[in-house]
Amino acid sequence: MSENQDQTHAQGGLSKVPLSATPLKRKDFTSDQEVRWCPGCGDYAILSAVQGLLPELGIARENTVVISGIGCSSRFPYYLNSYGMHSIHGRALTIATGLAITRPDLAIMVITGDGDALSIGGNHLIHALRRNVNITILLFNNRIYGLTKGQFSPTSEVGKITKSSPAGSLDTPVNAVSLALGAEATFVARSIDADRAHLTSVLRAAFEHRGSSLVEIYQNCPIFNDGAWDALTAPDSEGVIRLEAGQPVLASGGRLGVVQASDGHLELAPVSEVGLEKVIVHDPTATDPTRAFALSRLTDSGLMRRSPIGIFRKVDRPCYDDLSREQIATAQGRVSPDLHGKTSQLQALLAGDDTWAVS
Amino acid sequence: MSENQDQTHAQGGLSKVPLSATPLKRKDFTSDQEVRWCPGCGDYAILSAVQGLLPELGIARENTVVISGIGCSSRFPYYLNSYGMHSIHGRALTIATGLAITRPDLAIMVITGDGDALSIGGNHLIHALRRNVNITILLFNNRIYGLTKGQFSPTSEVGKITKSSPAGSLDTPVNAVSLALGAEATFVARSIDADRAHLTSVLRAAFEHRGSSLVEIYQNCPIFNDGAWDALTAPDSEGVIRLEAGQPVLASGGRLGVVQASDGHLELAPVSEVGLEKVIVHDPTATDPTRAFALSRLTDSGLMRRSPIGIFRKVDRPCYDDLSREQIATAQGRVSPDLHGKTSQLQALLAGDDTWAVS
Amino acid sequence: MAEQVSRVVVRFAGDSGDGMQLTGGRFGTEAARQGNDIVTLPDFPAEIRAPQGSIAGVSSFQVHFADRDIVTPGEDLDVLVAMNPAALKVHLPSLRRGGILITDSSEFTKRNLTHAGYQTDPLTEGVLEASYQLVSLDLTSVTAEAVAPFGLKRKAVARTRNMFALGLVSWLYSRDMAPTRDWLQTRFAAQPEIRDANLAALEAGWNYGENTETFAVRYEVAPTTQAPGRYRQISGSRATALGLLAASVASGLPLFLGAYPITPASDLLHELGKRKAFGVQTFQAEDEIAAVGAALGASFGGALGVTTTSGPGLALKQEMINLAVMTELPLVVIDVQRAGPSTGMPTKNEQADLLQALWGRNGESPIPVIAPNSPADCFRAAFEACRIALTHRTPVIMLSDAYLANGSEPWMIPDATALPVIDPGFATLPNTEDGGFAPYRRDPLTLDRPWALPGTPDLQHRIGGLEKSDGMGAVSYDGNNHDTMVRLRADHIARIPVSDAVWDDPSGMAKLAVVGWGSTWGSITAAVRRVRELGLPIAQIHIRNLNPLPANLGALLRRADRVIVPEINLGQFATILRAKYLVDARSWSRIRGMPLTVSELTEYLLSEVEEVQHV
Amino acid sequence: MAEQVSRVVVRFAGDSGDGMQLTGGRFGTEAARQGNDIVTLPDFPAEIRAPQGSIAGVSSFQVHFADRDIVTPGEDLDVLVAMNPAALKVHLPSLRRGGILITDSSEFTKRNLTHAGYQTDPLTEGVLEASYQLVSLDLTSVTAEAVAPFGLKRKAVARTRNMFALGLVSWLYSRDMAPTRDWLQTRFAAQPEIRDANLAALEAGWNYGENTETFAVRYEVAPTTQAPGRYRQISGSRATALGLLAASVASGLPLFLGAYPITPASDLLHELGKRKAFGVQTFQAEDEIAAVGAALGASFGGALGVTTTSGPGLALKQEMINLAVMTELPLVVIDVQRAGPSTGMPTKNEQADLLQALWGRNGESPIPVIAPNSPADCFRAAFEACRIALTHRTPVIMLSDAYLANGSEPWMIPDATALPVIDPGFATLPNTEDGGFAPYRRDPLTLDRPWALPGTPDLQHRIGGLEKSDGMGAVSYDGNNHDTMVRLRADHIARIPVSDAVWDDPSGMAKLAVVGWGSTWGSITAAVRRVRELGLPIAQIHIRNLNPLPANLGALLRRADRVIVPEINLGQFATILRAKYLVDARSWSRIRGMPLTVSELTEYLLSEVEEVQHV
Ligand SMILES: Cc1ncc(C[n+]2csc(CCOP(=O)(O)OP(=O)(O)O)c2C)c(N)n1
Ligand SMILES: Cc1ncc(C[n+]2csc(CCOP(=O)(O)OP(=O)(O)O)c2C)c(N)n1
Ligand code: SF4
Ligand code: SF4
Ligand SMILES: [Mg+2]
Ligand SMILES: [Mg+2]
Repeated sequence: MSENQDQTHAQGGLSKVPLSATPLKRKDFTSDQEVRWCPGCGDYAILSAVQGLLPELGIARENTVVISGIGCSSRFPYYLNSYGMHSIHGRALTIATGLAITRPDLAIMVITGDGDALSIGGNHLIHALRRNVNITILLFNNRIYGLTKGQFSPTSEVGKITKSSPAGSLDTPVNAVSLALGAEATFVARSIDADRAHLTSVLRAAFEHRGSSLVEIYQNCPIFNDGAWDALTAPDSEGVIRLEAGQPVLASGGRLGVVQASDGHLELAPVSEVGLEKVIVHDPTATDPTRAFALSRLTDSGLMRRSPIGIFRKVDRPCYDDLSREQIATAQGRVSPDLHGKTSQLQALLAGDDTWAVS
Repeated sequence: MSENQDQTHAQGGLSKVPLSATPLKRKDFTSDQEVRWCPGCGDYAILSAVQGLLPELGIARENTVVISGIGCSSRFPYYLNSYGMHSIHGRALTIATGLAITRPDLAIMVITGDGDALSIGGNHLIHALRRNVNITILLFNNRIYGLTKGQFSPTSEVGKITKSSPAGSLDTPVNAVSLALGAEATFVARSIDADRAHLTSVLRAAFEHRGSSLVEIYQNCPIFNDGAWDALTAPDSEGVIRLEAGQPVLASGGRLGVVQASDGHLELAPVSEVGLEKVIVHDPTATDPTRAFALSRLTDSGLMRRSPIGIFRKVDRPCYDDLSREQIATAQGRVSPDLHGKTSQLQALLAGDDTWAVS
Repeated sequence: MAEQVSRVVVRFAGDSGDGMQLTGGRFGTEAARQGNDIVTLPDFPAEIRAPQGSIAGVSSFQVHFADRDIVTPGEDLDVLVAMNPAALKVHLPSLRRGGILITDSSEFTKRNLTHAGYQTDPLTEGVLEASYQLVSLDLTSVTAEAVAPFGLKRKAVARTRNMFALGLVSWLYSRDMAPTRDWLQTRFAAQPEIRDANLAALEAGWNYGENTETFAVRYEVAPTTQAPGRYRQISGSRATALGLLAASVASGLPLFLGAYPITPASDLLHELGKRKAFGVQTFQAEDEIAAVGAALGASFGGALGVTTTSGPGLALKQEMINLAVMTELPLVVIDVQRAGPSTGMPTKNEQADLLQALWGRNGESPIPVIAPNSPADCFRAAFEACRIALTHRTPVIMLSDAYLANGSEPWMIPDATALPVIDPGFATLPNTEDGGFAPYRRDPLTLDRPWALPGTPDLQHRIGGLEKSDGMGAVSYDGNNHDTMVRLRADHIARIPVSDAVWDDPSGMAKLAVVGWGSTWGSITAAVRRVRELGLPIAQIHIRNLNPLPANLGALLRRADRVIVPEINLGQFATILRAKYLVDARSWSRIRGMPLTVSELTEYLLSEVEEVQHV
Repeated sequence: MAEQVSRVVVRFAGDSGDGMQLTGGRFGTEAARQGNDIVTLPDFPAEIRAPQGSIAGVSSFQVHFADRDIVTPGEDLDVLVAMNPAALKVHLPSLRRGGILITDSSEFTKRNLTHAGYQTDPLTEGVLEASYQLVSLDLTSVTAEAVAPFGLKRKAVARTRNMFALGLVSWLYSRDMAPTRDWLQTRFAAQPEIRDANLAALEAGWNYGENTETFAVRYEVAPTTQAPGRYRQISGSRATALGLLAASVASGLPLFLGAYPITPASDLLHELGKRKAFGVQTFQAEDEIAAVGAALGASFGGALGVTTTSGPGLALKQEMINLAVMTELPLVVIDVQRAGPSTGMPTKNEQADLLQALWGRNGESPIPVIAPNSPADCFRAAFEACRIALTHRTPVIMLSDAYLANGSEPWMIPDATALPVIDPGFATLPNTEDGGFAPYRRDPLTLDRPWALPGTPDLQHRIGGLEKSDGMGAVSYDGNNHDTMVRLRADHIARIPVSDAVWDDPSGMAKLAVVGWGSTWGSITAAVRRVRELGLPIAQIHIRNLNPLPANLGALLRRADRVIVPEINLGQFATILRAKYLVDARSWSRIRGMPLTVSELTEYLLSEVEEVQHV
């Protein structure tokens, strides 16, 4: 990687997106479609956070694109006044990848669900992450299939009783953050639908990251999985563990701290017992993903009585689409990138290097 | 999970497979098909290791099944005298899953390649691992697409020049072990085609594990990617790092040892400098996968000048197929499992609970 | 005292939360229990729970019941129950002039009216009365009063409004309430207040009819004359699940279902998930490919491997189905069709996957295809699909659809002991001269191949997706062998015996034949009846086996001067008939996400019959 | 001095490592350069490099060259070069009686003979001489001697044997060696010893012919009379890649290829991967679905989105192609067909994906389909596929096949400046009264929808897989709207203008018409010529646009008394013709993984022509 290239990559996720000529407001991003989620659905809060954030990013509205798969969450594009595609189940990332490679001037968001991204779309997710395509991925995790009316999902706890698992589901749940880290992701974060401020800040960081940013959002589905995240806020839970760069990682209002066991895994311990200096300090920019992975294991996927939120990992790595365009630029050298001007080059190629004349 | 169930799961991977009445020999597992790999292909050594190991396992030949996808490696079933299916690209694990759920009496092996398992079949791999279906997976990693004559694969290094990447590939390679650990795998190991003894011992452990066992095998493709693993044995490399339970993790003939950095990630250091007591001792049975993950990051996927081999992780967790059969057993209670005896039950079900008579 | 009527169509419509599916379902069951023939048609809101009171959130359930054999859910409504303005807006056009319209006036609030797109309150405009018998009551208050003793919360009270409506309509048609009362007792046994409130609401509705002078007349629909036996009401989803289960029992093979949820097929996964006592293992896979792969794996091991899906899922499964074609393993694929292309209208009906089922795979890939013609017929079709798959070692596609899956009708309960036995006839012994096993040495008559299960000593063999040598099944790249195998596979499927098609023409004089397949059987049959009632001759042919087709079909088609093929697609079956028999089969299609309209079809058939009979 | 012959078929056959593809390819180029018309046919071993000297490892390359226009790679060989026993075993049956057989006797070792299944050495039995002109020489020694000065290793020496063979055959047909020498100079410029050794081996082969008295006669094949212009030799894969590239230039849109490797389509990915200077971005995806998804995403953004695959991959892509149908976005899908079903025979040829291309998706999903008829014609077909996709906003499937992809022929190089401009006509302004954008407000004539790119101010809109309202494109579950849209989509594709079909019958008296599509054009044309040479009248119709079909096709078919449709499948196009035109199109099919055999087809056509002309 040349110095010069590194500089390019170091630019933020939106650095090639044109800015809006005039300041935009929330309502500029509100489409004329009636929002059709169930009353109380966590999706409303997420939509609202995005509609609030986008004008702040300063980018041109017409250069914002949302691609979604299929699921309740995937109806999102209809409600955002931008370009959008409500595609097919599990495949939004493939479409977004082609778009990102060819269009550096767009801010591309993918909206997906726990079923869409982790079940049918799991492969596209891990490949997008390892390629580090410049896309911001919002994974609405409600631990259920909402749109198809309540089957267990890859994030449902073992033993979950649903229409499709009347005797309890048997599948160990996927931890989206662990999976993403195992798939070489450069930006992995988690937030919660109800925490508007946190969600907005994480999303802002995700947009600013150049490469694939995965944001898992704990989302409540009051109809088919109400209270799936309630244990996190139950009084006797260890609850949400906030990850903030440069800060000690604490839980239960600072009573508990995250400490490292001798084999590198992390545990919660009373700060009063272990001392604050033993509590690890969060650094999402560490090159090696081990610590971020260790943090991801603090989530007790079954009970969901504790889970870290915030940015687990944020490291710089060239992104696929930039590299692809650089290969083109290199190959083109000083040749005009205007295709219409390419006729003579095409003529040479049509001929190849072994021709003969018939007269 | 009841005590009783836990006992069942604690049994080994082959515990429900009938034993062979007479001792079997290597040649009993040799089919009449001519082996059609290229001369010098690493696949020969792996086939030979398996043919050597199977008789030692003592199980009945007819209860051995090999399912493969598509790729050079996936021709494997033709050469093993057992039941087998050479299926379609990337999907062998799905077929094996259905077979494992319905047939506890079979020893099921899946043969797959780096393209088959990690590219098109990546989603099935992560889901099989998290479900922990009782299958032994042999992933032949030659860092190339062999059968289609040499395109880069998900394990190829960045910048790899192949037919499909004449200017160098751009995709960050997948680390199969990291990915598997991120996907909640219970057994993850790695070995090398050329090291027959190591390969055999790892495969034996994989068969004995109840649940999904993933064994990544570094395999040389002399035709399209010759010497892909040579850096590992180059004199100036840190080389292969052997993982042995209960042993310190050393490299370079004991000169280097693996030590834990303050943030939990692992590094190599001269033993003479840090002292042997600082070198970590390997424990594949740790419940938390963080340490195993940290070990997986020692592989420098690009250069491939160092990489751990051996069993990274081996933990007990109920396997999907056992649980599924237990649900059936529970539901059947004392009812005869003989389906032909189910006619009266069927009659009751056909009627349902709201019938009327017309006379 | 009550006026006798022959057939009635009632539709209950309201917000998703109003319990219309339950109410309608129960009303249908009541009718069936009292000996009427019934056909029902639920209509769910698309996908997600839309805002309360919105057009998108309207849910309805229609019941057609009669004193004689009926085949469709009916079209023109005799009674419409509209629980809110949105329901009225959507469904009023279906109510026949003079029909009864029951509404809950308390729901006609400013907010709800706006939601439904009404500028003014239609109840107060006086125009509805001109065309319909309007019965507008404050259901909320009357119900609240009735259930007051049970101390329910406001929301719970509102949820009993549907029972008031059920009681009222039941009174109107002189239904026997005892079974419904029993049913409520059982259903809410665990929640006594809810149970009692519902009983009280039901009673109040009945009494309202009895005591007020709202209705000028009360009606009675006499029982139909049905074959003697024990009956139940059954939906297509349930019938399909039972058919699969019956095949599992009849074959002695455990049922394995690999599925990925998709509307309207998910109910099959839900239904079979409850059948663990029968040894049924259901596997909710990570996607459609894994679902069919697992089913094929289970088949390879000797289970009855089944996968269920809808159109987009079928597209994803085709590569694996093709592996089943090549390996000649049993596999049952159930496609509950919905409106396409792409995601289309996922909750709506269509029958446009026929060509996909037949030809949507690479290479020459012949597969038997079966389509049931009514909800209850799904039982027989599913059983037959399993039988063909298991005995002939082939994937089989059953084409159900959203209407069949959700619709229901009375069904004479079959005798489980009389089910035909399905013999998978596993190979247990070597079949070559040298004691080996040739997995493609076929039965000379049926061309079925032997099927040996893993675990069978000495029959080890390998199969796969590469072309194989005739007989031995070894990988073969020989051109002549390939030509042979392509033709053998085609011939193998073509030889599967299917029942002859029937030329149904009571008059013996018909020159026009109408040919259908699948769920349009109901609409076509109803239209044909109407044509005949008008004294015109018309022949009907209905096809259940779409591949192979009945051997006599060509001859039947050539007997007609004109062949009409009504379909809910752009003429897919017509295409097949034309190609195969070179008859000018004319497509008539309406692709509206719902059953063909009988009146429209009747009109068309009438004009066509007149043309061919008189010219 | 040399004997003039009109046309010659030469086949070079040997082990995979023997460089037969290179040798044959070069010999073909030589012939083309000297003004012969040529058609070539490579045949690779199946999949993996089989053991050296084995039957499975045999690789061959056939060159048909002539002093007149030819259309097939030929069948009966005039010359067979068999570098080892396995090559002899496989290919001898194709050599015509009296043909020249050149072998390397040093390769006829015990081990190699056993590998090839020979009990004894056929070279020493004296039977070959009876039927053929056997030229058996110790190629290894003679070559070794020739290249001795350059100090190559044993293995490298053996690799120059092919040049000796090339030199010898070139002498036999009086070829001009200068271009080949130049070509070797360039090719091995970086490795002087290899270059010189190859030149020496080539020279030695030539001299061997010149100096020994091995051959009684030497031949000459005169140049054909071709249209004046500059020519090159081109394979179907390369022509396809160039066609796509030309469309990119002609439209001003950057080319994006999403692909997953699969034989025999991978070469398109390889070819386009080299075209970065043209702004071509190639994306090797994780699977076929991701490949087509990315292509559709690129299209959405205004690139020329292309995906390339073969049969099994097409099956996987169908769900995404259907999304392109619904969203009405341009997408070019190239299916290089191979022998199926399932994995089938991946390196062999077939044309059995036609029905899959037309109908392999859920719902009513119309798509234009185009098939090239010769390797060079792939250029035009690919260009046309792009033009239709971009201007009509629709996915288009081009059906190439293994024979077209790998085969090659001379091609008159088109003038790049004369390529028709493709105008994507992007929408840039609002199109509704209130300044909004209605993405489905169609051109009233063509029914094409407007296409607005992300980044265009004020035209923000959302599209997707759900059914959409006519015009506005909002999600719609309205039944009547759906019916309208299904018909509009069908009509839209049906209206795409395609050239009329041509009734090619020089006699003006033909009663029999033979109809073909795709790569069988060569075999059919050759057979038709033979029939005509025998003085019998026969009409030929070749179809490049398989959907929509040419408007005049029905009329042409009805002009014939008999219609024959030769195909490498079980009659897929015949099925379409029968269904659409109700003509008794008769299928004639040979499914052997290779082009139809001209002699066999000729014989069949002769008997048919005699029947219809004389009865
Ligand atoms: C190919 C295909 N398979 C299945 C479906 C049915 N389907 C639609 S959404 C969905 C899952 C939705 O769950 P999730 O992604 O968690 O989204 P949510 O509705 O919970 O937001 C499924 C299975 C489909 N539309 N397409
Ligand atoms: C659906 C489908 N897509 C693509 C292919 C072509 N294909 C066959 S094997 C293969 C990749 C082989 O690579 P790998 O899995 O690494 O196996 P190897 O040959 O290296 O052992 C591909 C792309 C196919 N057969 N089927
Ligand atoms: S079903 Fe659940 S996730 Fe879907 S819209 Fe309703 S509340 Fe939200
Ligand atoms: S191509 Fe490579 S992997 Fe395939 S058989 Fe040959 S050497 Fe082995
Ligand atoms: Mg969800
Ligand atoms: Mg590989």
